[in-house]
Amino acid sequence: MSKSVIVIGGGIAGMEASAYLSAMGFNVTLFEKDEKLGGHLLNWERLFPTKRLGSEVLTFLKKGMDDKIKVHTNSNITKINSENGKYFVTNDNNEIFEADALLITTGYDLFDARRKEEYGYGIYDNVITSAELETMFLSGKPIVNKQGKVPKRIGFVHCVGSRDRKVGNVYCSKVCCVTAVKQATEIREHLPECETYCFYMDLRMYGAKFEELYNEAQEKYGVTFIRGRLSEANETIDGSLLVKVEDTLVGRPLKMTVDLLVLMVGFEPSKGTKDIAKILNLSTNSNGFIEVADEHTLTNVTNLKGVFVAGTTTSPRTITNTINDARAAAAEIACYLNLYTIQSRNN
Amino acid sequence: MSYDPFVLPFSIGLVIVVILILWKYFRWIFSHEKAERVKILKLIFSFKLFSVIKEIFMEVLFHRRIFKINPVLGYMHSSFAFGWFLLILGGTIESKMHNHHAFNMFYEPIFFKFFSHNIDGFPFASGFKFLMDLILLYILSGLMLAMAKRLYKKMFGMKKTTKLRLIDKLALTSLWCIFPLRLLAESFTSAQYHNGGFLTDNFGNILAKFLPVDQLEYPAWWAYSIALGVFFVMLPYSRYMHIPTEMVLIILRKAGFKTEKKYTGFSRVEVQSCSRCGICLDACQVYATTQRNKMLPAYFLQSVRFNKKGKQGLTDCLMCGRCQEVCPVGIGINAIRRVKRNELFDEKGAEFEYLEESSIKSKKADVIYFAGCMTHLTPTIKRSMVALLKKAEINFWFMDEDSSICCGRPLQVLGKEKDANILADKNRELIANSGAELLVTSCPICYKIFKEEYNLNIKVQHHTEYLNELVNIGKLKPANLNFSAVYHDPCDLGRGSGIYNQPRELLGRISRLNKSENEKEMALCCGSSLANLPAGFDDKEFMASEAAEQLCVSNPDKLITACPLCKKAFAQACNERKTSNQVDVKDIAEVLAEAVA
Amino acid sequence: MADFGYKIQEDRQINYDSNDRTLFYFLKRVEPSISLCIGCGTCSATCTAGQFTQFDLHKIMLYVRRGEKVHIANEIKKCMLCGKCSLVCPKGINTRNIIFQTRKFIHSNK
Amino acid sequence: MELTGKQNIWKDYQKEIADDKYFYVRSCVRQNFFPGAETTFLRILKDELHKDIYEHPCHTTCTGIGYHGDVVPFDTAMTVIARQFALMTEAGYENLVPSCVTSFGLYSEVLETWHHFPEVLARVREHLRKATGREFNIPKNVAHASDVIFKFRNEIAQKAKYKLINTATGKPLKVVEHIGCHYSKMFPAKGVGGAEFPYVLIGMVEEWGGEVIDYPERRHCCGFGFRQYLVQANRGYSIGCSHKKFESMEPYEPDMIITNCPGCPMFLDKWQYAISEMNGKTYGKNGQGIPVFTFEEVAGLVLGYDPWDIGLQVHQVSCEPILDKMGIKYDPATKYLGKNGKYLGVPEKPSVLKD
Repeated sequence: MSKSVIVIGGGIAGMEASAYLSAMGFNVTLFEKDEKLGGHLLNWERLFPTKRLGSEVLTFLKKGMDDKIKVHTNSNITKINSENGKYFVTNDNNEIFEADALLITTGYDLFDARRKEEYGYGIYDNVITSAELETMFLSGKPIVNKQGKVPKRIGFVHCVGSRDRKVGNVYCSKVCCVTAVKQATEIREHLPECETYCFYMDLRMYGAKFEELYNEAQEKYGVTFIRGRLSEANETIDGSLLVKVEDTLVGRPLKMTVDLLVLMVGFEPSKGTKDIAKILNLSTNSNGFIEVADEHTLTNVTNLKGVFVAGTTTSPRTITNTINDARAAAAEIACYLNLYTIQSRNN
Repeated sequence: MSYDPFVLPFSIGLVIVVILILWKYFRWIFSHEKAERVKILKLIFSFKLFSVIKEIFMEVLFHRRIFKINPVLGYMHSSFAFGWFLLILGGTIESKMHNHHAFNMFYEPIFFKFFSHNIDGFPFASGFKFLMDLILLYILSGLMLAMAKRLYKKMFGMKKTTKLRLIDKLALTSLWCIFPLRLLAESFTSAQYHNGGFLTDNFGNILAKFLPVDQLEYPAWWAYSIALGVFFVMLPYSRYMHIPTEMVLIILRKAGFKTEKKYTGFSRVEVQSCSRCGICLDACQVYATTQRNKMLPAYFLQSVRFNKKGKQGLTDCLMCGRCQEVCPVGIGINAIRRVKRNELFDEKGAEFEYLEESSIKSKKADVIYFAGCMTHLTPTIKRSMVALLKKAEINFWFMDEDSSICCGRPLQVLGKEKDANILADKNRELIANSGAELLVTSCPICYKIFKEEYNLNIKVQHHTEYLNELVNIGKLKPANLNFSAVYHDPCDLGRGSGIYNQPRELLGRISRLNKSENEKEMALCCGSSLANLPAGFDDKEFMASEAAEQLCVSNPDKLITACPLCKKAFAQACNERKTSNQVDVKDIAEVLAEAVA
Repeated sequence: MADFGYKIQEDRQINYDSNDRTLFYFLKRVEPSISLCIGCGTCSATCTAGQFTQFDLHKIMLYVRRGEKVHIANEIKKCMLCGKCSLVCPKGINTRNIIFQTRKFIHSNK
Repeated sequence: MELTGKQNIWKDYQKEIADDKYFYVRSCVRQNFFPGAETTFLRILKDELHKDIYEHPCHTTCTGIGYHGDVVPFDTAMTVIARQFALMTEAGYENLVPSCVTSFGLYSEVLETWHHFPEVLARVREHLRKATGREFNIPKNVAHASDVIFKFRNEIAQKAKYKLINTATGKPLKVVEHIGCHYSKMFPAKGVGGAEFPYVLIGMVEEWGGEVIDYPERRHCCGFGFRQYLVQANRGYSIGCSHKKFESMEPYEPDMIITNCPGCPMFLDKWQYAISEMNGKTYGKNGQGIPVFTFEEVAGLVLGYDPWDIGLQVHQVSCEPILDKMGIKYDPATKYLGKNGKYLGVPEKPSVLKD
């Protein structure tokens, strides 16, 4: 009988790893807390830097999910026991599942922008998050502010919940910069009369074609980039927002009103990730994500034998990198279950 | 005296055109100082007059320069000019011989056949009949070509022809009508009175077979006269103004007139001498790259002529001088452009007070070396120069070693003469204080302004000249490195300053120098010229790639130039293309430094 | 009006809403590459005039973008138009044209 | 605006405020600026709320002005503060209530320092012992006077004779609340509602019937800033700050400003006069100013105290318009009579600002 793997978390990493593991002949059981598979990808209309539809990638992932994979949606894990190298996973229906290896793909949650009080999210009507803007795009409805008016000026605030000790997150979430650039250009496509401004600390355009997207945003779409972090946002009498920033390249403070303020919320380890870490006693790193055995060479291996990780469970990353990481994890697990000696290099 | 009312359109037209153009020339010439005007008289009463006449004959009538560019095009142009001239000349002689009278009405030679039905009674009468028809055929053949040119420009070696204004189109139409109408009129007459030659007589007889020639004759002569009259009236306002004006241009140019810092009467003569033949169109790299056309001389001179400011594409020109090189009329296009730039842009826009506090101090030396701003971005050039000067044991002062004051030419080429002068004054002071006898620069841009505008009382050389001299007198002894090379003439050094031989002589000693397609006078610009403003990064890169491509046809080891801007442009282009032409781009000073090392 | 020996101090803040950015819109039309500036400062580092006096092209371009007109007219005069900045700009911005057009704009809007 | 959002934040910043037995320390400057304010506070606590509140006759400045004015070193400040604590300990109290926001901030700063650096506390104890022979206990609870009023805002509302309502229209008065910078900007957790959306004054205003305005420059400093005002050369900056706030709140047409700091009401009040004299601009209706009050004064008005007893006659911007709006009865004839009935004299009329 072939060996079995339990994958916890049915987002991008979970789906792709399941597909690969199943294709390699393992018995795969996938748990997802929500009703549908796909995780955050379900909420994203278009993807950077290509602006292709997120649903296309989801379709691709779904095609990989063959019939042999046992999928349990609406299912939370409550207990995990380990005996003789086997893992026994209990879900909230009190069903117990047995596996030779576990893959944790519980991923990230978006930063709760309320914690950045001075930006007034949840208080001021027209402060929204990048995810909410994406929902607007996804809905296909016209882009309007809370008062129902078409915005004439939109500001994007980079690094909300990232690179900020005051909210406890010192790391870079890696995808927000390019998402802001993507969304700003999309706004210009939807509303050619609307001015768009990105308030950034550094622009981290590290991926393939990111810089090109940035150039296009500047030249073709006329997005204005202002280097400086928002100190505060205040509502004005007409419901627009007065933002204050130090224009650090000019070396002077600047204020302007925007009709809509979009907070580029960063990644935090998801509640699921934190729960599983507690249940399994997995080590977490200083950022709260699951710690990997080696940052360079064993990025899918945890401190527990037979427990593997993939995707944003270990650190923020793009969809592309998540898919790659999921495949790498599948290969890692295959090695482990087939008792390949490749890992002994690190022992 | 023969007279018929139909001669009136022609006669009135002729009188108007003569009065108008004489008035114009009078005004233009008298806008010059007396001292200058005297030069014209001096010319007329000197042997140089013969060369003037020869040039007028060769250029205005025969269009020698156009023949050189393309024989078919030359034939077309000369058939109109030379043919028409012969037609008038022949007609005059013919009519005078027929009348046995030295004086007759000026329209008689034009309408000779109408008035004189029996024209056999004088010597060579039949010969004249033949000759006059032959000349008409000559012109008509040119006309056919002109029509064909509008359709098949490639045949004439032209990629583009000029677009015409409305008045030019009308004038062109009337011009094109003149000779076919003459043919018809004479043929109709000859069909009845047999006073035509081989062409008109036979053509008339054929027409007579199916046309009522007796009724058509008179209207045809009217039409011929009207076509001439209309053409004459339009001539001063159309591009055909170039026909008489080019003669004036040749005279004035021979007399020593030149467009310098002001837009003078002579400049007007130059501008109106442009026939908009369109030969300049294909020479322009900016046009080829961007398809913008306002700055093309044919259009630029037109907009200057009609004073259309802001539509002249003034800043959109490299001032590379290639158009000037091919212009069959020899108009000083760059000078006119500069004058126009000055008119528009020479407000005092800069403030260089801060230079008063600059710490640059003159140093006593025999030779000043001025690298130039751009050379600081190609440090191997300046390093090579320093090494060579040291090797030749020259007592020199590196004037802009630490910080340089711009020579002022980048401002000047954009018409900012006043601003440029401030910088020039400062540099002139530094140069004078050093007591040197020679100023050597690595940058052709600086070279040109030092030499032509600074009025220095010391010698100015570009390093190509100076290094060649140092080698010639044995102060530098380069080895032959035996690589194959191609030399690119920088605009300001070649066309701008006429330095073609020194670099070639120098390179001949250290390499095998290949020829390239457009050399010397017709060398392509690298695209980086500071004279052009709107050309963006991509445009410049394209021009550099095109030029590099052409230079490297012979697949040389090295592409050598003598200008930091050209070097940078080509280095970038050759690197970017990543073609098989992985040519090494060097400045002449760099290869010489290698050769003496 | 009363003199208390001091005045209400002007705000140092750039007031983006009330600033006049016509110069920027003009430049964007005649030289669109101005949008590409990332403020890297290479232009200022190589600047010929910058060796003698404080002259910061990338800062001027920022002032233009923000509509801070006060200093632009004085600052832009310092440039010698030598064009070194165009050569070094990593984004291929036609800096020289920007300066030329800025001067032209200021001159014609005096 | 989502009020629930603010309430969520306020939930995160609940602070403990002692119930009774307060050791009250005065502000240096308020007794001159708005002499009725502290008196009114004591009157409310003693007469209305029947609390035990004690002020020691020997207590001094906390040195906050000197400290923020860069003339008193931190060690000196800590030692003086230690002496205040010693007086409190000697008097048998544990709950400190400073009248001044800067004092409150400095007490918080000192206590936080001692918490993180016990060796500093030991050193300060040593200094105090050597200088005065006194010993002290660290207070169990430190609450600013506005915290105390905030805590009992419901009780005050129950006893209220007037509400912050325009009696002519029946609509709530539009109130600008201004929090002293040292209240919670340094230690957000020490202020009711935190630093970004402080609740301490909003709670009072809403409880007493008014409506709070959130205008863009709400968080901005009034401009006092110690050095900024104390050095004449910097006063342009000081008034510039207030000016910015007035310009920002103007479109909302506020009826009044309520503050919890000694300097803020002083400057928001007096600068309105200075601005009107400098550039002719006023921010209230009909050339009047926007009346500025301390929270004690507002509490006193709500409780029906005589406006002249709580010292409103010393305000630059006339308080009468707001009294009229709230329907408060007052006797104009007694406005400039002092406590003993002695005539105080009428101040000179400003040239621009209307009564």
